[in-house]
Amino acid sequence: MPRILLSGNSAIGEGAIRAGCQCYFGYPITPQNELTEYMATHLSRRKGCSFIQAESELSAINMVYGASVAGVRVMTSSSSPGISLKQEGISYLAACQLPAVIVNMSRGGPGLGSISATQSDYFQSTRGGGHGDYRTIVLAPSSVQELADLTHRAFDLADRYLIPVIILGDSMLGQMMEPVEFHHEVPRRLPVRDQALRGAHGRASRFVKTFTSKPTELEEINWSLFRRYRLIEKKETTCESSLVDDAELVVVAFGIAARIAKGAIRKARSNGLKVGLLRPVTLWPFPSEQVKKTAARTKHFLVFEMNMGQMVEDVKLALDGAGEVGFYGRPGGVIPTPSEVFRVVSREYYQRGLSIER
Amino acid sequence: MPRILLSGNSAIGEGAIRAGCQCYFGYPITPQNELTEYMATHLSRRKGCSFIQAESELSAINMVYGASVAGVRVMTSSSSPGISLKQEGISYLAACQLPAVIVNMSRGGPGLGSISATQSDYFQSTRGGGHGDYRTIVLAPSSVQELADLTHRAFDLADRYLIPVIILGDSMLGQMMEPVEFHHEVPRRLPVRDQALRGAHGRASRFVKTFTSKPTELEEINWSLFRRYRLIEKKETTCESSLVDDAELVVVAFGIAARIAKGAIRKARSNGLKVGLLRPVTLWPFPSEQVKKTAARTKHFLVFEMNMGQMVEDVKLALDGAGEVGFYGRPGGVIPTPSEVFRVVSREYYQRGLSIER
Amino acid sequence: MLVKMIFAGFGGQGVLSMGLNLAQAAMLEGKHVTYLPAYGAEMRGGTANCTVAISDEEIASPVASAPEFIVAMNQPSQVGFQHHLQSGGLLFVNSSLVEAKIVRGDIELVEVPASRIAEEMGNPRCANMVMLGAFTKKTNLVCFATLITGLESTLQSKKKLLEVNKEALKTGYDFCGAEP
Amino acid sequence: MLVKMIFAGFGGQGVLSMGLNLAQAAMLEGKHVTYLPAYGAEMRGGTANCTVAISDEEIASPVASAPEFIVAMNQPSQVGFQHHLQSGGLLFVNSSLVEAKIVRGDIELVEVPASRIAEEMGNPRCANMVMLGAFTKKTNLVCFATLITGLESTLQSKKKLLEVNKEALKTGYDFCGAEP
Amino acid sequence: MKQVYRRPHSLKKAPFHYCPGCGHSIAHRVIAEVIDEMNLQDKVIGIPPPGCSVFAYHYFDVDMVESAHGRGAAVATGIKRAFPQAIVFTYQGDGDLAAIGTAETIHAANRGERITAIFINNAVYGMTGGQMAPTTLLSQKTTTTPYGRSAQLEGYPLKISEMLALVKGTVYIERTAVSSPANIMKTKKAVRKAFQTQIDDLGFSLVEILSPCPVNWKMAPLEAWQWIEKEMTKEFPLGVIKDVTGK
Amino acid sequence: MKQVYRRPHSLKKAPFHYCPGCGHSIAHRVIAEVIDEMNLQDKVIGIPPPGCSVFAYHYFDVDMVESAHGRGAAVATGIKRAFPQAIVFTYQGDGDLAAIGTAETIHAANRGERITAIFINNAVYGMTGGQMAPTTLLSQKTTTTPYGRSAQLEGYPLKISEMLALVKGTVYIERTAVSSPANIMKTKKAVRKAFQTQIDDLGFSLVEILSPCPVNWKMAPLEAWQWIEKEMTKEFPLGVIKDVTGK
Amino acid sequence: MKGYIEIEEELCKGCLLCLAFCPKEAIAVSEKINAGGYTVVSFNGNGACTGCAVCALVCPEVAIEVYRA
Amino acid sequence: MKGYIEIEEELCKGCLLCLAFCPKEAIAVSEKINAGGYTVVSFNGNGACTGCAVCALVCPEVAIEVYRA
Ligand SMILES: Cc1ncc(C[n+]2csc(CCOP(=O)(O)OP(=O)(O)O)c2C)c(N)n1
Ligand SMILES: Cc1ncc(C[n+]2csc(CCOP(=O)(O)OP(=O)(O)O)c2C)c(N)n1
Ligand code: SF4
Ligand code: SF4
Ligand code: SF4
Ligand code: SF4
Ligand code: SF4
Ligand code: SF4
Ligand SMILES: [Mg+2]
Ligand SMILES: [Mg+2]
Repeated sequence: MPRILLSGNSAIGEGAIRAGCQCYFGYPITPQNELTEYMATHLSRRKGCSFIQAESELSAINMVYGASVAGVRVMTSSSSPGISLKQEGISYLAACQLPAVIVNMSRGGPGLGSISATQSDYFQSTRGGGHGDYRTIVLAPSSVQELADLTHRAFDLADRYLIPVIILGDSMLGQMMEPVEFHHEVPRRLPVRDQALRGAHGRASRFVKTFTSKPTELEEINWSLFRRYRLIEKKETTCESSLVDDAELVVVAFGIAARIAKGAIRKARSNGLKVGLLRPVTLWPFPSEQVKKTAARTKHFLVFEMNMGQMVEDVKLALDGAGEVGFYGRPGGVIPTPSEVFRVVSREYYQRGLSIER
Repeated sequence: MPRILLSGNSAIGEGAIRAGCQCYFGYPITPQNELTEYMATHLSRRKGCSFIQAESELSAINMVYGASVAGVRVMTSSSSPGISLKQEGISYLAACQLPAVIVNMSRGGPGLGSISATQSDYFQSTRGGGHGDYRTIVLAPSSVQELADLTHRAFDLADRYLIPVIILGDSMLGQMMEPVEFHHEVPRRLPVRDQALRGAHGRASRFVKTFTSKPTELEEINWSLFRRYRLIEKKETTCESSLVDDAELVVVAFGIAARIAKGAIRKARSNGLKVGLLRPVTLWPFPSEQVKKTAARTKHFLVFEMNMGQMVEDVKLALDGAGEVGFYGRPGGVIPTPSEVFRVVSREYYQRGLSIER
Repeated sequence: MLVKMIFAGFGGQGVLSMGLNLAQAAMLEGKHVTYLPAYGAEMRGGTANCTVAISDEEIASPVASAPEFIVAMNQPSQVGFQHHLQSGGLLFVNSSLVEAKIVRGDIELVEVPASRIAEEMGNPRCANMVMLGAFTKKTNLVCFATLITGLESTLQSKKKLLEVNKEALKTGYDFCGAEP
Repeated sequence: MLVKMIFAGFGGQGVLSMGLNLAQAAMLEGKHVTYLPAYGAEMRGGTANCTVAISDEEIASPVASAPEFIVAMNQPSQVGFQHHLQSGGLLFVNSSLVEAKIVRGDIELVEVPASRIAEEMGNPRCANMVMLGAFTKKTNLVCFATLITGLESTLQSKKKLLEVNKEALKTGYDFCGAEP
Repeated sequence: MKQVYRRPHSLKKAPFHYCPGCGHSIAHRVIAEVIDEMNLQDKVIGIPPPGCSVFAYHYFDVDMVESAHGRGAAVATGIKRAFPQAIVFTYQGDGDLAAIGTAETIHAANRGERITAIFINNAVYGMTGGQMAPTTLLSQKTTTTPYGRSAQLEGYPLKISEMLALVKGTVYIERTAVSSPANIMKTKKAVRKAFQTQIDDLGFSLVEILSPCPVNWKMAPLEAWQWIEKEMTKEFPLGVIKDVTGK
Repeated sequence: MKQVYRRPHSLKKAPFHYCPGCGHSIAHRVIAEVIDEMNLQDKVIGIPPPGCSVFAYHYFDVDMVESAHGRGAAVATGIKRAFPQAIVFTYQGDGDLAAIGTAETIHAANRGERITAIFINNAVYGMTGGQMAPTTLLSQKTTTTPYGRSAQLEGYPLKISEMLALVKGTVYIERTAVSSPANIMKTKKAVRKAFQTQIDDLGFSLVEILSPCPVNWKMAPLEAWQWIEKEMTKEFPLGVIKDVTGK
Repeated sequence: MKGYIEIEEELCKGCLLCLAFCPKEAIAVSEKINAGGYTVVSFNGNGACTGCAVCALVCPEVAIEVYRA
Repeated sequence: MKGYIEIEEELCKGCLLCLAFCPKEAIAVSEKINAGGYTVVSFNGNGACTGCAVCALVCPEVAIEVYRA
């Protein structure tokens, strides 16, 4: 397949269809409307597939729940306020161990906020904005190509671990166009998950539920979820690192912020500052090991986020005192430039008295 | 006023009315129905007051938003799944700097879960289950008397800092009855907040909103919120400590778990184990200073929660490597006994080789 | 001293009000007390129970995993709760409905034909108060007078019911007293 | 080398497709490229703009705070964006609609009467392509031939439109070439 | 002698947890009988949201899935769209369908989703202890209307079935009751017809069943049946509300 | 010469951000005129949820509060219950009121909340770029119904005003249009009557205004007016839908 | 005897609906309390039963099986 | 001259509704493009205007003030 110029939102749509996504249920909200529209155009009339513009995000996430129960690959998407409305539903999906892909092209908050790009939904995504002890896998792409690739991976992960997977993008990633290549063809036969409910035909009837009047039963559900979570942590944690080997200062950033940080680091390097980058690709499971391992080389970390400081907690938890963690953040949808981040990086670099390469 | 035997749910109701709560909007959900019913009985026909059983939790939180805009003291209550549905609304309240009291008598999750007591909504409460960078004050009572007292404090805090305040209880606190005393009379004149919208009569018209097309405007909102949050952290952080001065092992627990821990510690002390308790009363702001200060005396901490481990992150963040933090948790609504916790405490105590008083 | 007890029976037998009345009396006597109703699957009917804890100091957990006393107003409760009882604990059974089957040697049985006594008094719905009277006599956790004071404040407006209940309490109290 | 540029104008002037066509050509030439449309207050009408970045290596941010080139198809864009331009940058203005008012000495002005040329061609809606042609000639960021190839693939099914656009591109390209 | 009545196959042999005289039990049995008679046991997927009937999966011997409160119609939509061969029904209380689930119900109906809603109208929130439902009658006392439902403050009994009849995607809507042998038989006929509507791919079908909640109404079971016939049917008249299956 | 038309006081002197020919602008002006004429500027609290009119507080010179999407009726309820002296109106789009806000709207109406809903039916989601609304006509193309709205898949245009008329708490409901001088005048009369209903403490009032969205309909403004008169009014007939103010 | 019924006592909750609707008064309250604490009903087998199955139709607990000649 | 109107050009968005509905053809498209990029309309002042205010009634932008003798 040749490279085509595609917006992030469309790339997710195309990626999903090629991953065998059979149902999409969504509700309009900027800045992810192009994704919904992509599905309306390309999925709604496809055989065996279904597209619904639901009457609300709540309804959409519960349609997702239904389709997942019936065993098909299903996706929904929204942006920050709409994702808040889905929290109950996500908690149910997690509890019932139902795979689903949930896209959050996040925007400025809190409240109605703004439609510009922020990373302010990190806590909500990684700590479970819904009630109860549960986790969702959270993938944080930083380019349109990666959006396409991670969308495919999201469906695979969801099915493998029976877990909802969140793709955490932002309005800039959704809007911007970049060349993208797809590595999969649309599957001929759409996958149907085992354990799907499709009528008891030829087997005993069964049911999917969480409610119980026995706390010990629910406790066992919780434990079994966490055993799976441990497995995911072990197998699926993903982190990109660049120029870390000789770095004296390591910037930790995800998503679009990581791109900007890369630009800043390029500048820093050309100025002789030994700066590297850790970019968590999975926000949950968080690459704590990698962060910790890096601390064996240098104690100096700078977390850069487009929010008031959220992932920085995970970095600190990973380091557990083994590093000195600085933070730079801009919330509300302000997009810092690589030069701005470079200034922060070099200021930190000098203040910490790190060595400069001539 | 004489002491009366009251359930936790009723104590909140009575406490709220005595704090001048003028509007209550709620939706039934076990285990907090007695609170809604208390308000139906005691608020619905009170002059100048209003009680509505809303058609959903979503509607209820948005009625709260309306009443708060109009300047009165207002409360809603629910339990875990219902609180998930309120997340968008809470984010709006936080964004618009509107005071409100939100009670979560939490239950087992995720999903529909169980109706027994857990503490699994810690993350949701303290990290903002809704979208965007915001915080809510979170109060964690551990007795019926404290529920009554903290309900009053919740309204005061909400008004003082223009912030939603969450009272995080659980189904046991809600159901159980204990003797309780009220220290305030129902106010004669109900308070009306400045800046309320009540029609422009005699002043310029004004509006309450968050939406903006200028990221810098939203960034300034975020910064100003966080300036206020810093103030709250400084002024309102509350933590109960007991037997910490000579403790070699410090248990950190909140709410109902802290009570159980106290029983365990009593037993431990009588066995010569020097164990103390830190009980955060405000979960946000978290008493990081107190925890850190304690680490000057002993490095040994054990966090006990009725969940899979949530507050333990705040303890670790507070210590930043300065302590060794163990964790014991039981999720799903299982209520550990003081003896069970004592066994865990003493096991940790021995394993860490701490000294025993003879 | 911390003492815990469970009152259990069918939905309609008034086991919750037994616990509540006792808890209130304990409060009036200045004790620390917690009362915890059991919450079933959000459904009426079936069985009901509540736990009361009375102590001179702060009460850690209102739950009783090994209570000192259990009152079983019906058969399933006797079966279901018996093994929770602490060694040396007392098991009160409503012997009119419960065929006492003690499967442990380390507990003591107190049989009170509460339903029959209540019926004989012409107030079959008062079996709970009969049992509470007997329980109070036997356990001596609160004074009988305080129990009556508590009842009087709760049932202030319902004079008739108050009298009936008082009488039932007294009868139960005396029943146990009459025993050797 | 990383080069960034902003195309700005009124909603209906086709500034987004200018950027898009350029980005596509850059992609076809194997360059790294990002295209970022500006998102107003979720509302149509008014002004529009987009940012294109072209580079030989990975592009950090698709945002241009100090672009090398700005194309202003209308007056407000010229006023609004001019001060963002990098020192030594080029400001293209649609001189049929824009009264060029340069307030900085460190930038260069390129005036293209795109709207007039398009009208003269009988296709007033093609002013954007005229401008893009001129822009391509002047900046030499992509080959003219690639631009045409890109256009051909995008407008495959709309032969008529394709021809019109090609012609406009060419006219704009030649217009700039004709200058000394 | 031959057996003329026995437990339907589609009903597991588990004792109901419902209160004595509860209408849910009868509605369950009726549905199970229809499933048996229409030979649908292998095709049906049932959806009981929270409500007294949250444990319905312990009773029905068909595939079932718990839904979040009020979202039955959305979950049913998801299932049916993903697997149109299934016969999908929701089993929802009046709090569930007519309060928190209002939007989901109306819009699934408006889309003409090929699903069947069994709507148990017992004029209260049973599971949570007898609070007001949208269908609570005026002056009726509940735990949240301790002084009786007042039109001024709490509004009016909501006739959601009549509202749904206005929506074009609905094909068959009937209101029946579990309040007499005759009405139980009519209920069964209605449920049968509703499933048939779905099998025939015609659109959305709904059977509203007035159902006793003796415990929260504080009535004996028989008295509760009489209250339905005397009081509830005044506000909620029985009969076919909409039937365009013939069209 | 005397001035016979000038900008109403209740409308700030700010240029609208709406597209050329948008019906929101006219609806704003009409409401402002009514507020002026009824002397309500000091008493009114307006609630514009997200939608093209989210910035309505920049235009109306009265107290206003943004609400979350769909929750206008709930927010209005909260305000009115807290401060009954206020005259409270919501200003909601068809996506807002008839999709995500269905439940809030119906239940506020059913409680007979003393509030007024101004309901702008433009058959699309304007703000988010022209997606299908519940009121989108059959066959109408939108960005989420690129092949035209199909009854089979997307259901039918939803007549929520007619549904609301069934609810007892509603007192006055009228459908008007911004599509001709005469209809604009009728709209003004309707808005006036709706506010009067609230002042008289009678219950819930709603004015549905068919309103052009030339940009998303891809029509010239005048053409959009004609489309309302020819096409939209076929599905959504103009006139009083319910009026029991006289009772 | 035209018909008879079998009542599964452990399922019965003593709601008395069968008793109220039996046209032949063939069902009566018994002395027995089952494990659930409910006073159950019993078939009095006086030969009046016609096997009409009305009792089964109204029984919420599916506690009745009906047989007819 | 029975009436006249004043059009605030910077508010006008050139929607042409006034022009379409003026019974006296007293409004015309002008040459002018305002700051918003809209081709505005103008009052032609030919004395035909009656001050009927229909133009103001239909103008979405509240751009028109009307005067009558
Ligand atoms: C989001 C959420 N809110 C509230 C509840 C609590 N809840 C469970 S069932 C129910 C309503 C029960 O009433 P109804 O739907 O009428 O069913 P019934 O029990 O009367 O049959 C409620 C409010 C819940 N489980 N989830
Ligand atoms: C929870 C949530 N979901 C979605 C949105 C995005 N959104 C903003 S306005 C709108 C609908 C606009 O349509 P309508 O209500 O018809 O108003 P119009 O713009 O057509 O006047 C949507 C979906 C949002 N702001 N919040
Ligand atoms: S509470 Fe009412 S609806 Fe629920 S099981 Fe009991 S009788 Fe039935
Ligand atoms: S998009 Fe439509 S509704 Fe929104 S401002 Fe433009 S014309 Fe008006
Ligand atoms: S079958 Fe008919 S006659 Fe026989 S017991 Fe039942 S109801 Fe009575
Ligand atoms: S109807 Fe059924 S449950 Fe009720 S009394 Fe008769 S046998 Fe028992
Ligand atoms: S006032 Fe009447 S006649 Fe004069 S310009 Fe306006 S519409 Fe035309
Ligand atoms: S109606 Fe108003 S905006 Fe439209 S053309 Fe006339 S003056 Fe301009
Ligand atoms: Mg109900
Ligand atoms: Mg609209």
